[in-house]
Amino acid sequence: MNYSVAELMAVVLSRRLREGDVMVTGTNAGITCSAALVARACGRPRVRTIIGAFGTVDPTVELVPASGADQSFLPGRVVTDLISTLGDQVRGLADVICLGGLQVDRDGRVNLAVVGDYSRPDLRGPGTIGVSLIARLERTFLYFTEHDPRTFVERVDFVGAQGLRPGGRGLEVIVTPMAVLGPVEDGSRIDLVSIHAGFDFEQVQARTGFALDPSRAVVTEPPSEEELAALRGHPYGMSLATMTLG
Amino acid sequence: MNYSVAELMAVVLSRRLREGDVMVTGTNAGITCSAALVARACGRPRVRTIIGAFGTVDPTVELVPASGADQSFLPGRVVTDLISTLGDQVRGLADVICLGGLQVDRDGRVNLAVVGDYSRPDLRGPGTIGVSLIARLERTFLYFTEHDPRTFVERVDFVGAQGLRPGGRGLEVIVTPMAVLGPVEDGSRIDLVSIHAGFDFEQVQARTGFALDPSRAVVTEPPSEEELAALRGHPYGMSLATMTLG
Amino acid sequence: MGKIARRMELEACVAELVEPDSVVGLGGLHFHNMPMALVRELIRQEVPVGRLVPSIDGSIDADLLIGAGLVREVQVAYLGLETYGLAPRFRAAAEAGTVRVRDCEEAGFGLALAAGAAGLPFAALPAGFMPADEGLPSVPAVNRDDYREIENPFTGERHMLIQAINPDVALIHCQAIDAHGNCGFFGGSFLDVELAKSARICIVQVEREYEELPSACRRRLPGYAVDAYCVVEGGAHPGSSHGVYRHDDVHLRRYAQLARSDHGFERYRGEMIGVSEAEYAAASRLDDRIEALEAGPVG
Amino acid sequence: MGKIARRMELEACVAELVEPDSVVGLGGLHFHNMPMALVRELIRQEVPVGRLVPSIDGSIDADLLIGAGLVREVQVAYLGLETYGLAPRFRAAAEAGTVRVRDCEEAGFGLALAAGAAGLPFAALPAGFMPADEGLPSVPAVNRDDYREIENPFTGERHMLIQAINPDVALIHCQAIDAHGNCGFFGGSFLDVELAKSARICIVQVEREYEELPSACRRRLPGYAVDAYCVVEGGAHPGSSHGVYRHDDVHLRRYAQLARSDHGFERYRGEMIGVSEAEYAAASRLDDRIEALEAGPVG
Repeated sequence: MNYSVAELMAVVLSRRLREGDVMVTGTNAGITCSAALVARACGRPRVRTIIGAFGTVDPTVELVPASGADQSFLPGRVVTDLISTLGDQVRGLADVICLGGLQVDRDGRVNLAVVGDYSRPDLRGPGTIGVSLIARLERTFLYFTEHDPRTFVERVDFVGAQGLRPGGRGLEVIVTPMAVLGPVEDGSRIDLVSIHAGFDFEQVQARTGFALDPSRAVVTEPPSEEELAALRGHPYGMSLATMTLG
Repeated sequence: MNYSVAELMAVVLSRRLREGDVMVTGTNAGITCSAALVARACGRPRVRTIIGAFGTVDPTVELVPASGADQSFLPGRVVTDLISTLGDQVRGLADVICLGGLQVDRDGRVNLAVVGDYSRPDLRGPGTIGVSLIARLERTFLYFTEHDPRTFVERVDFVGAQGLRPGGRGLEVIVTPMAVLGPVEDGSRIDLVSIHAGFDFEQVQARTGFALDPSRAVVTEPPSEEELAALRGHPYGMSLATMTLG
Repeated sequence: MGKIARRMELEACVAELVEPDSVVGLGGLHFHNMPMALVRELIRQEVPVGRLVPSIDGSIDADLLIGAGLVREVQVAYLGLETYGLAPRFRAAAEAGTVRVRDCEEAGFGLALAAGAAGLPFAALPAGFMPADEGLPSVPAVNRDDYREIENPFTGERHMLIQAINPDVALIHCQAIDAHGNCGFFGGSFLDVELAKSARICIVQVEREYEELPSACRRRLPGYAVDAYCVVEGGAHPGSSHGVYRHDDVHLRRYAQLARSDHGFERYRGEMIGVSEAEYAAASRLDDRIEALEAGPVG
Repeated sequence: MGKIARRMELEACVAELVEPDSVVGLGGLHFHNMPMALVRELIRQEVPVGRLVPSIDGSIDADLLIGAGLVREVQVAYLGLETYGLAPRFRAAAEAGTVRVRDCEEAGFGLALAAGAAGLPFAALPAGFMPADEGLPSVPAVNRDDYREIENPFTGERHMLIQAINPDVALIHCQAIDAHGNCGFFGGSFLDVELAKSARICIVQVEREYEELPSACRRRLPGYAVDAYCVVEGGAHPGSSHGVYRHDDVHLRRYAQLARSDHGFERYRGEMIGVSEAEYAAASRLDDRIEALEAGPVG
């Protein structure tokens, strides 16, 4: 069965969602909202999505806008507001936060602030957004539309958040167009989880700035018929079939 | 011209309201809402009222309910919520808070918590409500439906709030069915401001638990025609004509 | 963790979810939107409360529990019957020393509850808020449990903090709930959303279930903050349920009168609490009263 | 003190109310509900900004001011063009060291703004929030202005506080205002109400005046928190004004492209800013664009 990279990424994330999860998302949420869609259709009907900018729970949008603060995200089952949604995340009423990043390192640290020296950076990024939230939420999902060696580094230049916490808690999964990364069993570091069909270990290693363990190079389980049907049964899930990444 | 005690009390308070004032009120707000009505009609059109329980600004109620949290108080020009109204008061976006009390002393302290020893009180009152708000707002208006010697005491048994602050700020006026009290010129203590027509100094002193200065016993200026017309031109203002106090 | 709201019977909500000697928060304000059915059920099951936290302005809800001898300690900004006078059983118990009182001031109480709801351990009080001079008792001097002084690290000045309020259980009344446990308030919501989130366990009693929350809802509590709910029509009586019925003046006035004496309170309790809400409904003529008190839509 | 909102011209709002070297807060989120007309006017009048505080997620609003060389320091949780990439002028200035960056994390930023709005001097951060180990730079280690450590007086544990945000001036965009200065947001209001209240002076630019706020308003800012307002149709362009028009993808894309280079930015500035909003309207074909981008009602 044919599927797009975006569809595969959504399905990978969907499998990490557990019944009752509350997932916070925002910018470029096509993939994350679709992941919730698949999870709900595949036996976890109580998975919930919050759009952070509005506090919209389960937005009723037809097509997911790129901007996390687009007005299309306002209608939903319940809408609260930005500040109470921040509070809900700190309080631990949400389970999963979905983010991107400038850099992620093998210790699971996430950086969106600077590349290079902090006081005179080579690249100044947008900020440290979400750091205390990553530190408070039980689980973090990271997703990237490119698998870039500048993103996956040995050691971040700035600690936006310690994504991976003691005992392997915190950062749970990183999905890219080439592979799935995540904490190893004892939670001590980030390594390969699987490689998407069509790529091999050398290709992934070449685009990853820290050493991966080749023995972990299994193939990402492709979307099942049920998963694809769930995706394609909804307008925004359907849009992933033709989504261009990166 | 005839007028009721409640009408006089509303008019006394209305004269203290300045253009642009934001006044916070709640329980038994018939008199305070009417005071705002009179002020608006008499040259201060931008006087605003907030019902604290809801954050209702300028409620559009026909008859003022006794309870400060009655649903009739919900419609208004703007409705926010309880917690942001608390914040607005602390922030100093409101000017005046209207309250009652169990005890007020000559130093302008207000007590709603206990009479007698704190740990084993003779009378346990409702609490210390509003204390940090009195301390934050520029001006406090107190109003009582009885002029009771147990209310006006030499020294409170518990400091709910230091109503009168250095320089005579804070507690601005106390109105009862018999008299008006307030800080003396240098702000050092509470004394008489005026006595309502029909009462004399001895009567007021007999019902006040701290010494008043007889030289201050002027007559409360009665409501003007304009003030009474403003009151009686609105359903809730009109209700004061027949309101029973105490 | 996001919660999944379970539909349960009133009795089970109390029996299964309210541990003896818990910290219990009560929603509503004055005699509006009080979780009265849950309160009556606590009395029927004689569940002792370690600390009662009536949300900012407590009323007959807290007074009943105190009168029933179930409350060891009560944390109050205001506890009274508002337009019906003082809270008679609270007054009697506090004067007799049979209930411990933790006095908070109103702004601090609100800030403490908001901090609890937002997962923060404490909140800053407004600058300048300090114990009274001259050794007179005052908040915060009489409440060392909840108020502490620090040096403001930005200015070096003395500054007071208040501890967050995080009850074990919050009892909330609202008008509507949808199939996903999302709750809707037709009128005031006071500090109910904050209280619901601040508690470890949130129990909601609701007037009616809806497929989707009606547009009459002025504020909403997301279902991910709700552990369990029970449907109890008239559950806020003798208080109001905003947008559904007004408070029962006759009933409240009678309570205020009876509860002034021990035997009067026992008479009220004996007549009204019964063994179930059905008995309460019969004793209070609930259906008639609710109909007579029908509230128009809010606003 | 309760404020009385004054109706003023856009030019006068900036000339009379924004002091040079002030702390200036910008409302909106990403490229939605940005106070762009006020931002362009700051550039026209060349008002230097001591510290710029774009509300939680800054965008082209902050980037323009930085590109114009008016900003000494910027306090950010996020400053970027979201779906259009990094903020090019912020990036260039930060890399060249010509703007000082005060990094805050998102939750702390929100808490600091809420504390500022509520008149509190600081806010508690969540427990466990501490500088990163191993000496790698992190918030709060790199921002000693806003973050300080205390001993939690309730537990004895180390705990971080964040200083309240209280700008001198807040610039807010909204859709509606009534005759009493009460403001209404048809769509998202983000942290705009908090920002408005946190500032000493609050200036609002609004799409349209109404006798009474329309029911389409999802959130309201009371007029007692507003110092002055100006009516500028299309004032949030090239961003969206929720419920009125959507963001201008073509314009934003072009800005993101041009602003990558100094001369590209100067070209944009020369073409677009002009001497008045009328010139901006002509250069950006504002009327056509607003019409083409008309947004349906929200929700």
